[in-house]
Amino acid sequence: MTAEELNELIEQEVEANKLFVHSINVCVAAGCLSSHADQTLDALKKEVKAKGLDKEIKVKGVGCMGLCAAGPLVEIRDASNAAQVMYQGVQGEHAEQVVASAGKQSVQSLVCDTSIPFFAKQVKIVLENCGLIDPERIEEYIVAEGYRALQKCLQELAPTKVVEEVTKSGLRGRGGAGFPTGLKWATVAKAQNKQKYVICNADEGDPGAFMDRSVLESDPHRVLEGMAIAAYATGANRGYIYCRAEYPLAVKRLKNAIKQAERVGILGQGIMGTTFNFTVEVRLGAGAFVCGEETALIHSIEGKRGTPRPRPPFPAQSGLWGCPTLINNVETFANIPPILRKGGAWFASIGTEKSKGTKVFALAGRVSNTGLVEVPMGMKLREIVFSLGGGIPDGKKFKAVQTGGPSGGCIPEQFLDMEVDYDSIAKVGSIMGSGGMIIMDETSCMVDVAKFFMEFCKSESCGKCVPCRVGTSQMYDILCKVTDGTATPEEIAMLEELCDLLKSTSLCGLGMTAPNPVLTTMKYFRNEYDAHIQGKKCPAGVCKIKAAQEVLV
Amino acid sequence: MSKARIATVWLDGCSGCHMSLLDMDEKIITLASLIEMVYSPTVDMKQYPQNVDVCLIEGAASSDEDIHKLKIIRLNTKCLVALGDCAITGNVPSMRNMYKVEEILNRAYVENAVLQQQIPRIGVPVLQTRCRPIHEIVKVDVFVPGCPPPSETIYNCVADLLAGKTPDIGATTRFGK
Amino acid sequence: MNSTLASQIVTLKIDGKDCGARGDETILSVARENGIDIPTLCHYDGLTDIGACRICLVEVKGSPKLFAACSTLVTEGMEVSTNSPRLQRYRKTILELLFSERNHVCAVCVSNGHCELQAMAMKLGLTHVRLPYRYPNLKVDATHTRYVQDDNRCILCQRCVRVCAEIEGAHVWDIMGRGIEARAITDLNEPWGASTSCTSCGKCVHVCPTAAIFEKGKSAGEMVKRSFVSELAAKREVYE
Amino acid sequence: MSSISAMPAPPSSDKRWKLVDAAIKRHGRAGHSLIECLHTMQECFGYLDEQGLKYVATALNLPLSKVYGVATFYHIFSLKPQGEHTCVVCMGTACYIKGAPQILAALEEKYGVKPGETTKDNKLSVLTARCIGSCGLAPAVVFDGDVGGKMVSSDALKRVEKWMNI
Repeated sequence: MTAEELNELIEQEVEANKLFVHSINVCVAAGCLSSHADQTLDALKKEVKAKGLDKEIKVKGVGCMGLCAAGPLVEIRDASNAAQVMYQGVQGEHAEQVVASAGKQSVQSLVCDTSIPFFAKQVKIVLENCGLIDPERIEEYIVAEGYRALQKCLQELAPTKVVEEVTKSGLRGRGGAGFPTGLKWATVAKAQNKQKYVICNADEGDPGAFMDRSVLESDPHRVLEGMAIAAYATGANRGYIYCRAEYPLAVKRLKNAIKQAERVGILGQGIMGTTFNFTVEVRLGAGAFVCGEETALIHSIEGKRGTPRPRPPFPAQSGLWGCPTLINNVETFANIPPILRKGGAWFASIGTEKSKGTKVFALAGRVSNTGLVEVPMGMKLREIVFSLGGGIPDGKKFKAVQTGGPSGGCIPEQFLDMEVDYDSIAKVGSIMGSGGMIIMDETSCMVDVAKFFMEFCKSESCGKCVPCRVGTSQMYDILCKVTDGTATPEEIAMLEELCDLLKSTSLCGLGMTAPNPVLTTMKYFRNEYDAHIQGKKCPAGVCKIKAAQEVLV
Repeated sequence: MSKARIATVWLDGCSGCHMSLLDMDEKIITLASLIEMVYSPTVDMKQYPQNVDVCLIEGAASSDEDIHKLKIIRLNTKCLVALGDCAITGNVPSMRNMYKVEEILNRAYVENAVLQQQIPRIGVPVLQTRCRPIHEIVKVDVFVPGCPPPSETIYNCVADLLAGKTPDIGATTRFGK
Repeated sequence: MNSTLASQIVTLKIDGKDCGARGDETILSVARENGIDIPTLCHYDGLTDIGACRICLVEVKGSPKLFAACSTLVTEGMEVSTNSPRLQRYRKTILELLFSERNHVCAVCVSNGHCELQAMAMKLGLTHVRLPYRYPNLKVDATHTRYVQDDNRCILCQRCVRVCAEIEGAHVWDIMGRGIEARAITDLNEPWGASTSCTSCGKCVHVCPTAAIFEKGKSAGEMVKRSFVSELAAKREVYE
Repeated sequence: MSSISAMPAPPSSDKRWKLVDAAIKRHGRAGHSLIECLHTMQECFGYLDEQGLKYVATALNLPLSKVYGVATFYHIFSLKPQGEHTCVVCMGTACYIKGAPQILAALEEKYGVKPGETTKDNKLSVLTARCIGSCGLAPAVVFDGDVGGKMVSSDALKRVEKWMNI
């Protein structure tokens, strides 16, 4: 597809949309689908048809609107794409009322107030198209300025300039560790090798994280565009998206998006009339958390057991089939098109000194508004939890926020006024991770939470290196004894020793970070450990303490 | 100087460590002049005495009686030595730990028995679900691995302890020796 | 390996000693050439290194991370420390983890006295294991006419997997499952004796550091391993 | 250097092998497509049996042990058949702290099956998932592919009960 053809396509799409007076957008991302949004969508389509309004009202499925807890979400927009109203909990039976309200009085009983902080305080870059465009139609993405950044790169910017722009933006990897993206790109770009690869890590494995899922389901082309730009910048011509098989909808939409992009010549050979070639293939994960680790992921794409290998050499030097390989996660790639469109300096103006841009967080657990939010880096944790999240339901008391999944830690109340960015989260012993935030209240036992994550790590350990394989198992056993009320102070000392061992000696990040949930809970909630060990009591009432006579010896 | 009060104890093991202890030839005479054997399978003493200086323990902790004994020993002993692999690792006795106690008793006393196929229950200590190294029950001060540890190692260990030194076991023995 | 690296000469310090090396050498090989001993378990001369056992970890000045000496290439100006108290402590604890993982009963083992795990315990001064033993119930496969596989003694070093895949070329062995449930298997986890791919060459037997794989008919202490595999690997060549 | 052997014959005349066969050929019988091919086989048959693994190994020219190693490494693959219906309880963090363990306990109490087990009549398999990404609707349970959000034990039991009475 040439630039002219691209513009033509946009005009056609705009022309076609002009006919509609209103559009009714139904969220068909996984969250709302679980609340049967597909039935809502069908009912609305039927209703519009039955009322003979199908020339005036366009009913379409769109991506995630964020507030999953209130799904299915439906939004009515006018011809200028301005929002009239958002409805929550819309079922098939509401179709008639909803359709009738287009351009008229809204249905008060269904209104979802979008002036609440959950919506009002968000700054959307990654999610800018989510809830607005139909993820299954490339045309809508293109109209929403899609593939414009790629076009700009191919026509105006040399690959080195693209890397420079990304470096200038200060973007850091959104997968967890926060490695500077520009630096990674530069390393791959510099590597001397004919064959290079770009991999999108869509193996969102942290339990409690669903940002990447939402992006893939709501705006898959954005990820493809980010990858294509990366390929152009680094000199790669093949890409893989390694996606969790647990996300069938994301896989379906990705495959569909790739097909569409190939059809219009945005992927494939001679992209946009240039000599740039880039093809993308989806590879399915198969239920292994460790495959989020770069070298394990590469092994998995190669069809092997997903075990990591020692680094260096890093994938940027020697990755997939020994070739230089760029691996970024979904959200990182999703940030690329706007950065190239609006410039690195624009992106760098958002966020904090060392963490630029926005971050998408998945709010879950004991918080009123569960769902996805995108906020500028540096927003106070308290604001995220209590303002956007709406605080703790049922009058319960806040206890901790768990970030970073099994590699992260539990952040207690005293740090609520911390600004959320990579470095400040790391300072309190957790990690940013991919952006999952599980809020816990007084009904959660922190030792039990530590045990939960250790069980996770034990079962997800690949088994290759000794510290992680046996260490996680031994640590889990000790934590079981703590929650049983049978652990001794010596065993706690051993637990601490093993934490240090795993952190220092494990082969990969999984083992190195596995102690984090234990370390942070021991640091901030030592009283709960002591209560189990000395007091033989679980303060939250979660753990079943063994009676004295059951205890061996 | 008064003689050091020494005890030896035989838990779940084959008595090989005790054999090795007795196997030190003429050195046993030297040792005898330094110590008073206050409790041992080789001494007719029913109760574990108080104020024991050094106790050498052979064998793993397998039964409720073993555990009971260990606790009394610990209370009344200054320096507790785990003697041999059974005491330290569980060794051969611990090979039963992969199975349930009932399965093992059944195998030994019923399936493989020719006469009187029944599991003894009266007057015998009850087996724990697992046979364990003694340091999982009580604090151990010195570990002397080996199956059995060489006599010389045992002698040197005891001699060092009597001289108030920390025994250096390292180079003279190992697991399984 | 990489030909450009091989042509580079680098100088580095290992435990204070100045060493010269080719750029494609590992810390381990350079250390050994210079008479500095770094303990290893999963490493085997002639097989690809995987950095799995973590016994050979060393400190490199300027990095908070530890590096597996077997799989880290030397670089110019590197200052390596191989035996700090911290490393000694870690190595010992890793060894404890290994002993606690499965059922290592040295006294009745065919490799008693010739076992690398046992020797390592002695070398590192490990007199007892502070962690509780796990006592898993594991299988012994004696279906092969000449050899026996005993999971109780396996430390998952993957030497058997590597020697079979890389030197013999049969790839009879691999690892199944993961984490603490990982096991070495032959073919589709079938009895070794029924294996259609095994050539009965015995290389796996002789690279096994313990007696997880051993020759039939040997009793306690009788299994002595031969060290021909490294030589085989070194002498491999393309004929003509 | 390596020569590719002839494509082996499928283990049986079962038509589903054609789909597996197609997946193998689509990837040019490349060894790196192993995981993709195993996915196809599991979609077709519900699990991976020994014969099928042998077939895939031969077709892709891979060692048997490697195929078995891969098939058992990834937890999505199952080497034994599942029950007629599957109930997957999400055990992600959000679901865990919002009551997923109680749902599992209720299922176990009522049907006597622990996670990973199938009822004796082969009607129900209870499984757990690491996180299905429906954290906003925690706790989530997947009934034969259909995600149910904000579940409590009684809801889950009701849904399962419907299957059991057929």
